[in-house]
Amino acid sequence: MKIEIQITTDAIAENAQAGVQHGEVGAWAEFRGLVRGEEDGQPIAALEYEAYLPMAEREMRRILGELSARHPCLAATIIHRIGVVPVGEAAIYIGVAARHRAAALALVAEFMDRLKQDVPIWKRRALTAAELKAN
Amino acid sequence: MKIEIQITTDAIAENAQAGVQHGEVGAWAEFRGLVRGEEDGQPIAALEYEAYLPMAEREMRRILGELSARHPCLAATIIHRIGVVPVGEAAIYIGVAARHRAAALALVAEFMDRLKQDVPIWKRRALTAAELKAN
Amino acid sequence: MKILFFAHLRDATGCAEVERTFGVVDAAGLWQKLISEFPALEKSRASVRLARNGEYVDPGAQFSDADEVALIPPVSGG
Amino acid sequence: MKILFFAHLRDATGCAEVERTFGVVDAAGLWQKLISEFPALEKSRASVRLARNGEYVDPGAQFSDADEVALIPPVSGG
Repeated sequence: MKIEIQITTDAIAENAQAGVQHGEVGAWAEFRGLVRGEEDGQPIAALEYEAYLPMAEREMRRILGELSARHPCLAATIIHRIGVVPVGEAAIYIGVAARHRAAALALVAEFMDRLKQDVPIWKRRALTAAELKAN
Repeated sequence: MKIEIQITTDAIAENAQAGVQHGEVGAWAEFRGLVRGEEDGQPIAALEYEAYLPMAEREMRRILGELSARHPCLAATIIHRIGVVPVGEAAIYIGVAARHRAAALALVAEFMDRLKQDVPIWKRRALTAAELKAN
Repeated sequence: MKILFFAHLRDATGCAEVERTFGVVDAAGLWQKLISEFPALEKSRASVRLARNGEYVDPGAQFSDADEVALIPPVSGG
Repeated sequence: MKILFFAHLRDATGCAEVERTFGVVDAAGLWQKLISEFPALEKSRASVRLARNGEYVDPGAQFSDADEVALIPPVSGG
């Protein structure tokens, strides 16, 4: 499986391509986790994320390797945004290309579960509108 | 849940938006089923799809209503292409926006299973490169 | 009654749609009439589901001449 | 040994990274030294996982002064 991982402070592009190969790919599953407008019941304007960078990337690669043994896929692109992510924007993107849909959908769902257990990335703090403006 | 369904002979746009509402949506899951370059072991250039149109749309709406009771989501967009769909292009698109990822991912996966059981749409025939050119 | 054929059933019957006057029939009665007219439908019967006015029917359903009836072979969308 | 703190552990210790010479220690020994220097870490101990050179360690792991050790509180990415 072709793997591309980015951990970046840039906004995640609207339609990152998962290295899709013409004719071989029958299924293309994508997921974006977006920052919601409230955290613990309080309105927020942004979340700030922090990562242990080399380990976060290594863990993601390890998890993808493990999962792709059970769910054979052709390509996976992961983008995790760090730093300040405004409400409505994506903090995480995963795009998976596979021959068949079951593998692609399972890889996306299980990767997200594992990300939230094992990958050293943290929501560091919530920013109010005033804090976001001042940022 | 806001539902939008299209059954169309047009190519499916690269990034159809699932009626995402700023701030409320925490999860956005998308799936595309693409035409692969072989069918029953033979190389093909396209597939031709046929639908029983009003019933296909009604069935999709019924399935989405049933599934969203178990997996609460905010919006779903379905586009199924019919007529001739060349290899590498999408025959089906589903985009689901939800507060939480589990509901969005489950709705996408279960909708695709149900589509392939119940929605009156058929792969009518495979076209070779020469047939596609003549089409 | 308008009767619609899809996918390979169009090849079996040679048409996409026929209009027939059958009165009120149940599924068995409908199949009997259709197969007597289109014998090639016989081998698809076990795999075909019936829809009436755009919805799959329950086993006990009745069909009347005002209905649009569709023969739905196994679907293969997506 | 380079020791990295993340998320709220940075607030607890007041720093992101320290360099210490502990010799060879196991997890219990490491925690003892860290808690004696940063008592606020005590209450996080049960929820924190240890990583050595960018990988989670097994319970029996040893840490030496050449290692980069990270204290990983419960993660919350995505």
